[in-house]
Amino acid sequence: ATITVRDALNQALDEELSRDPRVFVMGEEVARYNGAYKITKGLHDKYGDSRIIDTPITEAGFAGITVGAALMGMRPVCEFMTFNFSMQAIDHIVNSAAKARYMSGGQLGAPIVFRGPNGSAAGVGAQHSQCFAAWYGSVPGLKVLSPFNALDARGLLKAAIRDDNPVVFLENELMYGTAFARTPEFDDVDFTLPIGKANVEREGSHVTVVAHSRAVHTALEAAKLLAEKDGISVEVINLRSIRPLDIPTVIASVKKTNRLVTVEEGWPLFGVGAEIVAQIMESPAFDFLDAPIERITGADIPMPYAKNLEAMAVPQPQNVVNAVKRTLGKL
Amino acid sequence: ATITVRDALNQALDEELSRDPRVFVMGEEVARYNGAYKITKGLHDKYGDSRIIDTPITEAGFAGITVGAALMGMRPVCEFMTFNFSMQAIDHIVNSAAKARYMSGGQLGAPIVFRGPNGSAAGVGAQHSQCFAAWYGSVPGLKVLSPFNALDARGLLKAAIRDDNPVVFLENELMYGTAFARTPEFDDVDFTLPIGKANVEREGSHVTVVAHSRAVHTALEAAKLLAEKDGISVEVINLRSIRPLDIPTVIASVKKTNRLVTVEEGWPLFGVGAEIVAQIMESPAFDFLDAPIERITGADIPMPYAKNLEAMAVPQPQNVVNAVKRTLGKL
Amino acid sequence: TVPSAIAIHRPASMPATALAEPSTTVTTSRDELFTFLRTMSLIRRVEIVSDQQYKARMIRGFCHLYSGEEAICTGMEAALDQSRDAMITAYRDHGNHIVRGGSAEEVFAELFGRATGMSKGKGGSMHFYNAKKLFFGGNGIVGAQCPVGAGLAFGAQRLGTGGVSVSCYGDGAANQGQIFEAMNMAALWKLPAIFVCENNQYGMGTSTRRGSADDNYYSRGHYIPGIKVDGMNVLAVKEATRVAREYAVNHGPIVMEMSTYRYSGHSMSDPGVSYRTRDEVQKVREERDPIERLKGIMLEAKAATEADLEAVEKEIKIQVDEALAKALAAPEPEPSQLTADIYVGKYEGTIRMVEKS
Amino acid sequence: TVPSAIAIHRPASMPATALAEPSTTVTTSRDELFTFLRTMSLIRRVEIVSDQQYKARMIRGFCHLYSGEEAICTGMEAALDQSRDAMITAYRDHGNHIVRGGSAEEVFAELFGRATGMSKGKGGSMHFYNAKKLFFGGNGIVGAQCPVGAGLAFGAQRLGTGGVSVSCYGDGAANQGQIFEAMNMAALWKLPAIFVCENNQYGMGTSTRRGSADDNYYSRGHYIPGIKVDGMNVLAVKEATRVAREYAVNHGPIVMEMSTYRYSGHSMSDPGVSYRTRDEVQKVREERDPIERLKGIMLEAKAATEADLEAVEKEIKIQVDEALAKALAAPEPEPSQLTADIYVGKYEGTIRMVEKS
Ligand SMILES: Cc1ncc(C[n+]2csc(CCOP(=O)(O)OP(=O)(O)O)c2C)c(N)n1
Ligand SMILES: Cc1ncc(C[n+]2csc(CCOP(=O)(O)OP(=O)(O)O)c2C)c(N)n1
Ligand SMILES: [Mg+2]
Ligand SMILES: [Mg+2]
Repeated sequence: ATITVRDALNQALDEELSRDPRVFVMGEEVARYNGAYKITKGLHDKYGDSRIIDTPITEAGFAGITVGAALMGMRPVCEFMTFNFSMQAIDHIVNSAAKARYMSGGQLGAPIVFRGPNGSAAGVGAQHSQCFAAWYGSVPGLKVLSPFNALDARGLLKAAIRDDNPVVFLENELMYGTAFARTPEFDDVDFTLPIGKANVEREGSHVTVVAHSRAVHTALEAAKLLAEKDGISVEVINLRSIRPLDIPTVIASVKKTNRLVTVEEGWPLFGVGAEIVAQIMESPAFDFLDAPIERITGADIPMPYAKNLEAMAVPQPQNVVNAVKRTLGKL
Repeated sequence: ATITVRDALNQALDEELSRDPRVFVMGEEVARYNGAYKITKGLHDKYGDSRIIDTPITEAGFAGITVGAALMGMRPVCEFMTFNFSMQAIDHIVNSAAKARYMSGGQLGAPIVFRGPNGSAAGVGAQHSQCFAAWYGSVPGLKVLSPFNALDARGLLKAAIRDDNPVVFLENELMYGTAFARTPEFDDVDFTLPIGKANVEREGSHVTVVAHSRAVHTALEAAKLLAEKDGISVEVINLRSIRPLDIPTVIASVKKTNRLVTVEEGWPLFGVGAEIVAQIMESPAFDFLDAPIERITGADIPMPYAKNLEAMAVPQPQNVVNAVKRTLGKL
Repeated sequence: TVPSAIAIHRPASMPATALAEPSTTVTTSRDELFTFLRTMSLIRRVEIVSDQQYKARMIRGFCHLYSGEEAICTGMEAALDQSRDAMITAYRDHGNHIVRGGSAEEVFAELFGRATGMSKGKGGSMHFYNAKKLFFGGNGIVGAQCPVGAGLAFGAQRLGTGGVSVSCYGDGAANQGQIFEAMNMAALWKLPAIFVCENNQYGMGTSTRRGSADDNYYSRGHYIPGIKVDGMNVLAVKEATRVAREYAVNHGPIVMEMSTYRYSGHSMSDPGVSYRTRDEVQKVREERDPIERLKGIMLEAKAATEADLEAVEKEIKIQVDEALAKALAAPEPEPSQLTADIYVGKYEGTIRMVEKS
Repeated sequence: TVPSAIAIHRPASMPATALAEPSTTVTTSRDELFTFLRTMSLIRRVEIVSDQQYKARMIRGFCHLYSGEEAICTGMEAALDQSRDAMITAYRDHGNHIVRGGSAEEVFAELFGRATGMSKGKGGSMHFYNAKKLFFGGNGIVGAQCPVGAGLAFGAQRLGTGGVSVSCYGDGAANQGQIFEAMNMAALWKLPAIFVCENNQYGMGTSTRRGSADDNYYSRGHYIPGIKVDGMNVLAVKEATRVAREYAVNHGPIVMEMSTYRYSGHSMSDPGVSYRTRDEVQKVREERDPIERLKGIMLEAKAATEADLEAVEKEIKIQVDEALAKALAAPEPEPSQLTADIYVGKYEGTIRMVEKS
């Protein structure tokens, strides 16, 4: 049996809504329209106006409202139609939600899940293709999750909703329709994945590739190519969590493979890969490195619309293949 | 002769206003009040309402207005009372200004300087102490400058205003009142500093310390202590520019010293130091490193108010001293 | 004779004489009427073909069609001065581009991501611009174009061009706080800014009533005046714009609410039938269609015969087919375009690719 | 007898009966009057001492004093139900904290950055909260408290507490777009939200006229009703709040504009005399001071003698001095506090310090 990321998210929301009456979903077109990307499909029919709430196009306003509701004891899920629009509300995420507990000496809590598609999609141009993993990942007080497959989507969203802290939950539109295997544990109504734990998606011995979100797919494709064509065994780590960042898992893998490649779709500078490189250099794994760490990232440009350019702006499996080979001195 | 950073900024604005009639300054309290931090002191008296413009407290609105004005051929200087409030306007900086040229195939240009104090100040708490260097530094289409002393302030602000691209100009409140030597070249009305070039503030041979903004001061203090007490010779690099990042200068220094410490006041994760580490690892300097690069950063917490806690949250010279010694195996 | 403004909002503090009543009669010419017809038909045809091409998978991502709303940009443009009046809109921008002198070929080529597109294929459907003609896009962020538009007016005012800016936004966008911020500053500084709310009744799937506590958009910038206009009548739009422009130049900001309708879904991914009935769409098509309305006026005034109108239609069809063929034949952008036009002049760093090395 | 509302704004669409006229007579008691006097005097005294302590360099960073505005939070609180009505304000929050049961000692200790401060010394002047009493700050970002305040009302509505939220914001903040966004949603969803514009005539150095195209703040959320209140008369504030609360619970959002004045500069770094005259300040002090006004009422109503009033003053002075002494003696936060209360429950990572190792 398989399930798409979309359905996994939908199911997770459904279950958490029915588990906890304080949970509600707020955002643009989440109710009657069933969500711009249909993540909330059927939920309005099931839970009605008081739990699934359409808002006007006012991100700052409704994000602020979810903060207030959370302070009063609710458990909001705040959907941004895409995370690009979260820039209009970023002050509330950072200053109203993330910092509240600290500034109040522990009095205030804002358990909100800010979720929606993040990063590049297909053919939507520069304003609709930005990845916010590193920005939000830098903010203390937040937890930042970046699921890759249906299992992640389900397990992490449920964990996020149950977490008492504000969580930024970065989905990827291009993965919504992808189906993944559904394991038996998957359907447990209390199935959650631990926040802050990376997952080894594929074991390998020659090189470690660490990625998040859709870039995990790119990494897995590359691993397949490398195994088939070159007999190179790649270990692929799916970060799952951007904050906290599970460096111990990366370290363990690097100690084994002695080589590391990071893959992300976001802009290169001050990105996820940079932080991983820096933390590895600070760790015992540094001495195990047999080659410099390679970063594969989105290109340092606003996203172009044209298909041929877009493809050059986003990591392709071949880029990962090249990087892996470089770390092995085979290119 | 000496001049404070504040006066240097004021003078630079004054000269550019009188050089180019398209230049104007817009922001909260910049005119009649002479600026919340008095950077625009006297300018309203001199240039009047049409060039120095007080706005209501509506960052999204007035930042957007400066973008429109720039598109029409003006050269706005958009002051944020502090960069913390730029979060309300960040969508315009990123989506309206930085990406405009690319999305329009080169048709549009938005030459704006977004400036104001950035990063931590003294006793202003979590919402007023955030450093935005890495966030803005990640955005293609922007240039991001981070002056340290009066020379930087003057030379870079004038360069920024003359640049045809949107520039984010990150000042530091705690440096405003500090006086620096005024060299003869300084007063030239066409004196500018090159964007994208770091400056070696102090030459040294044992360890390189690279920093930006007020952290350069911390680094210099540390260098003095190390020289005096331990006979350690530290080369201090003032980045000046966050985007582009002048890695060649850092590389050259590392090739000489074989050791590197980064210092910044912003949050650690996905920060300026992380990117420097990653780029050094990707560079020929990597092989010259005799010890892992050390990062000294702001602590990974919202800024606390209490003085004792605040001091622990921001790099102190002693932290840099410790890091330098660690790279030398002396701690 | 055209319908005058549907409603006018005059803030209490405003001198009664400042804002003229749009006239109920307008003088036009046969030429002008034909120009309107050609422009509106061109826009309609471009959108119909875009729809087909999207379905044929030639167009990627978002694509927002303007069918049903053609009278707005067409009528406004006729009362504006392209040499100094700036225009900005949201992502539903094909029509605005065309009235600012854009060609169907530029539109298609952009939609196909070709080098000859108006934005060299790098913008896509949401990002048309014509800087030389003071058309500034093309903004994918709902509401963001309004402060920018106020800034265009600010620029015009400071440069003393005598021009105004026209900022188009939707009924959904009308709730965005930054629009209020822009209106406040525009009012304080008497910027020559015309804010045009294209009220097509829905913001995606949200009807005006569900998104706006007050859906009288013409009076929502309540301390600045507003005119509610039949946005399906190109002559009414032109006349109202004339009045608004006059007001803006002399007194400052003004709102125009254009009552209109979008025939298509919100974007190509929205069938547009879950939140409204097919009947509702059909009814507007039958009773209010701006092109049919114009044709009726032309026939009634004996400015044209049925044959004339058919001839225009044919002519436009041919024009658009040719444009389509050219766009389809156009090359993709050169790979070097990937890093072109991020900065103007020198960029002092290197632009990193997916692989650094 | 108290002055009724200075002005009332009823949107055209609103049923005339929905919003009661605040009464021109109110019944109060000697006890209540003394409570008002004590609270207001306490706030005033805390601010005077804060001013001194700031100048003595015991307080760091920003410190915004509330002197002159005491009647607002004091009067409002008397018409609210602390057990279910939430309150939120901006950075000028010492007074609001005190009316919500906060002590002078908590205030001083926080201002001094001590462990016994209301936010354990980690918030500072701008960040007072009392979650148990539904006081939610204390927000340093101008305007941001208003959507959050609407959210508090949303929470109250969904939880069915029967409570309202009160969101205080300044005349400067009133131009922030997110306030309009919050009002729109509050109106759409009939949230029990009271938006309170504390119009003290200036946002930093900007007078209302220079910052707001329309400075009738009570009617700026124009489709929701508003009451303009003499914010220098604690009885008028209480009565208006009673009416507003009644309205909010039953019908939805309402605005109260409180006409008031701030005696101090904007913050301690602002002498507050460059954008207004000393005379202006002096005149308000003489003619409108809320504490003197209350004293006058008490004397006139023979609810108190001069001696009674003096006794209160003395009592407050002693109370504040004691609080000050205690706060001064309080310890700084433990270093371990540096990383406490960033997250609740488990944080799955490690919190990095300035030096990693
Ligand atoms: C800030 C922001 N939020 C959300 C969106 C997603 N979005 C795109 S168009 C749209 C509806 C806008 O409706 P309206 O303003 O009425 O314009 P129309 O599409 O009807 O022309 C939404 C919600 C966006 N692009 N930007
Ligand atoms: C978003 C934002 N912009 C700017 C500031 C700086 N600032 C702090 S208070 C203030 C003035 C606010 O005036 P008003 O709302 O009238 O409140 P008052 O201080 O008079 O109580 C400004 C501009 C801020 N804190 N937040
Ligand atoms: Mg619409
Ligand atoms: Mg004020």
